[in-house]
Amino acid sequence: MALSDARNRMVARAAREIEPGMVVNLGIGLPTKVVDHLASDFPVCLHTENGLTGIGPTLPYDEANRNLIDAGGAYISTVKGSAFFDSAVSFSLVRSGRLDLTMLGAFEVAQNGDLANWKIPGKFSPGAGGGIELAQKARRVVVLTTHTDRAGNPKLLETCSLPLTAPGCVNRIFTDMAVVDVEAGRFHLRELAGGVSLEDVVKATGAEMVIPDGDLPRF
Amino acid sequence: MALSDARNRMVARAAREIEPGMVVNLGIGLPTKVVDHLASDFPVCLHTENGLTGIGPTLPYDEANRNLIDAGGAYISTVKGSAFFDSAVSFSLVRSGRLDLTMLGAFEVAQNGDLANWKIPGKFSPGAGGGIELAQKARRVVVLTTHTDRAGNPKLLETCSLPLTAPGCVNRIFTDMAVVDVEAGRFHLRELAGGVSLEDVVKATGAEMVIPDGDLPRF
Amino acid sequence: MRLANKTCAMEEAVAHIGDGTTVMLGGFGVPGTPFALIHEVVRQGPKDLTIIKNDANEKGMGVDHLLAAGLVRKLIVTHIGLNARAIEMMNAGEIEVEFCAQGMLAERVRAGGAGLMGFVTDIGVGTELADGKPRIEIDGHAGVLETALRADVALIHAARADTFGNLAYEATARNFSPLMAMAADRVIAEAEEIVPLGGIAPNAVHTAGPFVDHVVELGELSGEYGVVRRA
Amino acid sequence: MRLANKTCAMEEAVAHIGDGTTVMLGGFGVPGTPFALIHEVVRQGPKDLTIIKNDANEKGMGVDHLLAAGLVRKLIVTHIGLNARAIEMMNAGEIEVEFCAQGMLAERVRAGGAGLMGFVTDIGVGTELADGKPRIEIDGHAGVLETALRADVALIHAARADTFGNLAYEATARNFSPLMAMAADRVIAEAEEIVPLGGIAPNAVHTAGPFVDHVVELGELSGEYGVVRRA
Repeated sequence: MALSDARNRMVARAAREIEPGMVVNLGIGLPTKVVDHLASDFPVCLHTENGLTGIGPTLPYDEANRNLIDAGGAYISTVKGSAFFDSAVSFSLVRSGRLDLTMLGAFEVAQNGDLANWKIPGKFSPGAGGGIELAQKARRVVVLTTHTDRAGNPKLLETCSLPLTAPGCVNRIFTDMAVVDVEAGRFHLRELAGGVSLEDVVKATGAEMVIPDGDLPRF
Repeated sequence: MALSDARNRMVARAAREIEPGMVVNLGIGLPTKVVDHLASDFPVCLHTENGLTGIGPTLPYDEANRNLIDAGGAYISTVKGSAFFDSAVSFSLVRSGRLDLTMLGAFEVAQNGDLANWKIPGKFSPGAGGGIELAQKARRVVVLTTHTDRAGNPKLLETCSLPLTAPGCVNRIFTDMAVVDVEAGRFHLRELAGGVSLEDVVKATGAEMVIPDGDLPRF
Repeated sequence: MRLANKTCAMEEAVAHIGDGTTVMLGGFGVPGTPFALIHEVVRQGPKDLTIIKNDANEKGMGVDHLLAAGLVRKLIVTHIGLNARAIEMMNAGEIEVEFCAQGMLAERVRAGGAGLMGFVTDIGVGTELADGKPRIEIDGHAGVLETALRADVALIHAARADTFGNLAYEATARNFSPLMAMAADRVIAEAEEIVPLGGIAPNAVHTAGPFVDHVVELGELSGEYGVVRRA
Repeated sequence: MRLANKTCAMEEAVAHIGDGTTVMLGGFGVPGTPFALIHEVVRQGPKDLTIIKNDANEKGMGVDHLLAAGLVRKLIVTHIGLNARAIEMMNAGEIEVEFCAQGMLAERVRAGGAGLMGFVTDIGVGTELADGKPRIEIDGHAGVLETALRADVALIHAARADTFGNLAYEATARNFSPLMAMAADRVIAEAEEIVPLGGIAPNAVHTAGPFVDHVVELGELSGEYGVVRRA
C-alpha cells in the first residue's frame, strides 16, 4: 500500500530512531514500513517473534520460501548471519533484555506510558499474539500511530479506556503530526511534522503536553 | 576394573531388565557395566544427562573425542541416530516421562522405596549432580548395589538414615545376593543369586521381606 | 545397541486421537502446520477436541477444517485474527477460546515438556491478562503463576525425520514444534522426508528421537503447504 | 541491513569482570569449559567472584585455577566431587557452596535467560533439597518455587562462532552453554574458529548472535582442552 505523505514522513522519522547495532522488532502494519528507510548497509539486526534474527528484504510471491515468514505473515528473506530458533527462545530474547527497541501500533497511549493496542471489548478481540511481551519487555518502546482515530478523536490520552497491552511501557510516540515523549507521567512534545501547527497538535491531543519554549524541530 | 563373579552375575541379571525400545540412563559405577551384557544389535537408546541420546561403545584414550563424554566423564561414542542437546532439554526428557528406566547405585534403600545415594553428612557431600531427577522421575528406577556395606551392615533397611535422594522412588533392587522388589511399602524377595541361601539373604537384610512359598529363581 | 524404528502409517498414528483428546498442533501460520495430519484427524472425526496452537490458520486451511467439521470444543491460542470462522464460532459460543500471550503459550508448553508444574512471570501484571492468576512475589517483584500445559497428543510437521524420530525443522517452520514435541504423551511427526538413522547429524537434530512416538512420511505436499498468494 | 561485528581481544572482553562479579561458566567436566577465558580471569585477578557452573572441574584445570588464586567467594554448582581442593575449601569455610540438582541448575539458569522470575517443580519435594524453598501447590500437587539465576557475565566456549556471535557447539560440549549464553548481562564467547557471517547455516545455529556481546578467537588449544588420560 502507498502511504500518504504525512505517514511516510512519520515512518522516515521513526527510522532515525534505530541506532547502529540495535536488535529491533518492528510490529505489524506501519512499523514494518520503517525498514524501507534504512540504508542497505545499516548495521541492525531485525527480529521476528516467530523465530528469526536477521530479517532480510521482503520477497515477491515468485521468490518466496514457503517456510520463511515474519510474524505478520509476510514472506521475508535472511541476511548473512541470520539464525532460526523456536518460539520459546524467541521470546526469551525479548523478555531477557536483548531486544533494544520495538515499534508498535496503538489504539490508545496514556500520558503515563500505558499502551492499548490489542483489544476492543465486544468488537475486536482476536488475541494479543506477541505484542504483550514486546511492549512490556523491549528496552525501548516506540509507538507509530496516526495522532487521531478515523473519527478524529485523540489517541494520546490522559488514561486509556481500552484494556492495556502493558502498563507504563511507551517511551516515545511518532505520529503524523508530532514526536511526543513520555517522561515522568507526562507527554512531552519534541518535534512537529511539516505543515502542522502547535495549535493543531494540542487540539488533537487528549492530554496536556509539556511544550518547550522556542521553535520545535520539524520532520 | 574386573568385577567379582557375584557382582558380574548381578550386572548380567540387571541387563535383562532392559526391554527392547526403552530409553535408559545408566548411573555412574556398577550400572554403567550393564551395557557390556547387551547384544550389539539390541534395540535400546542410552541417555546421558550431559546431553546425548544414543550412547555408543566407550572408547580408549587414543580414539577418544575430547568433546564427547558421559556424565561420569568416560569417553564414549555415538550410534547411528544419536542426538546432542543442552542440559535443559536433557533433564526435560527425564522429568517429562520419556526416560523409561534408570539404574542407580545406593547407600541405603528403604522398604517404602526411599533412596539415599548422594550424601553422608559430615563425610561426603560433593553435590547430587543429576541423580535427584533420575531417581524421582524415571518411569522405572532400579538399584544396583552390594547387599551390605563393607562393614557387613545391611543396605536394605526399614527406613533410611541418610538424606534422601528421592522418596519412594525405587521399584527393584539387584544385589550380589538377590533380586528384591519394592511394592506397597514392603520388600519382596524375587530371586536368589547362585550359591546364596535364603537364610543368608534374610540375615543380610535390614527389614522384613515378603518371601514367596516354594523355590526362588536363581540368577 | 541400535535405535528403534518408529515409522508408522498415518491412519494408525492418528487413531490414537479419541473423543475429548487434547491435541497440540505445531505451526505459526502456514509454516510448521501439520496439514496432512489435520486432514486425517478430520477424516477420522474425533469429537470435543481441545486444540492448542499459536493460531487458527486461515479459512479453508489447517485448524479451520477441524472447526468446520465441528470437532473442536476449545482452542488455546495466541491470536485467531486471520480466521473469521474461529472468531464467529467464539462469539456465538460454539467454541471456547483461551488466549495466551504468545511467549506465555510457548513457555507454558515448554514447562509441560520440561516436566515442571508452572512458572512465575511478570508478563501481564497490571493488565487483564493477569486476572485470576495467583500472585507470587519474589524478592519484592510482583509476578503471576502460569501453569504448565501438556497434551495427550502433539501433531508436528518436520522437514526431515530419521526412523528413530529425530527431527529437523526448516526456517520459521520451527516455531512451537520443538516445544510441543516435548509436551505430549504421544507425539506424531509428519516429515517431508524420512532419512535413515545417521541421516541427520547429531549436532543438527532439533527434536531428539526419544520425544517422538510415531514418524509418518508425507508424499507430495498438498497446496496448503505452499506459498499463500495474497492481494 | 548487515549485522554488527563483535570480535574482540580477550583481554578487553574479560576486563568487564570486576570484583564481586557473578560469572557463569559453561561446561560439564572438560567439554565446554572456557579454559582460555578462565586463565585470562586469573591473570586479571578480580576478587570475590560468585561462580555458577555445573562442576568445579578437576585439580589443576579450569575453575580450580580460580579457587587456587583465591578469587572465588561462592560456587553455585551441582557436583564438585572431582575437585579435592573445592571440597577442602568448602569444608574449611573458605568458600561458600550452593548445591543444585543438575536439572534444577539448568532450569534456574534457563529461567533467568528466558526473563522469567522462577518456576514451580516437584523435584526435591520430600527431601532436604526442598528445605527453605517456598511451597506452592498446583491442582493439589505439592511443589516448591525455584528462583531464576542470572549473572553479570557468562563465559562460553564454542566450536564455531561468526562475527555477529552466532555460536555452534560440538557434541556434549553444548551442555549448559546455550542456557548461560541467554542468562547474563554480558556474554563473552571464546571460539575455536571464527567464521564470516553466513559461515554457520541459520538452521544450525545453537546460540543466536543477539545473546552474545563479545567473540574472542582462540589460537592453538592448550592441553586442558584435550582428552584426559585416566588411570
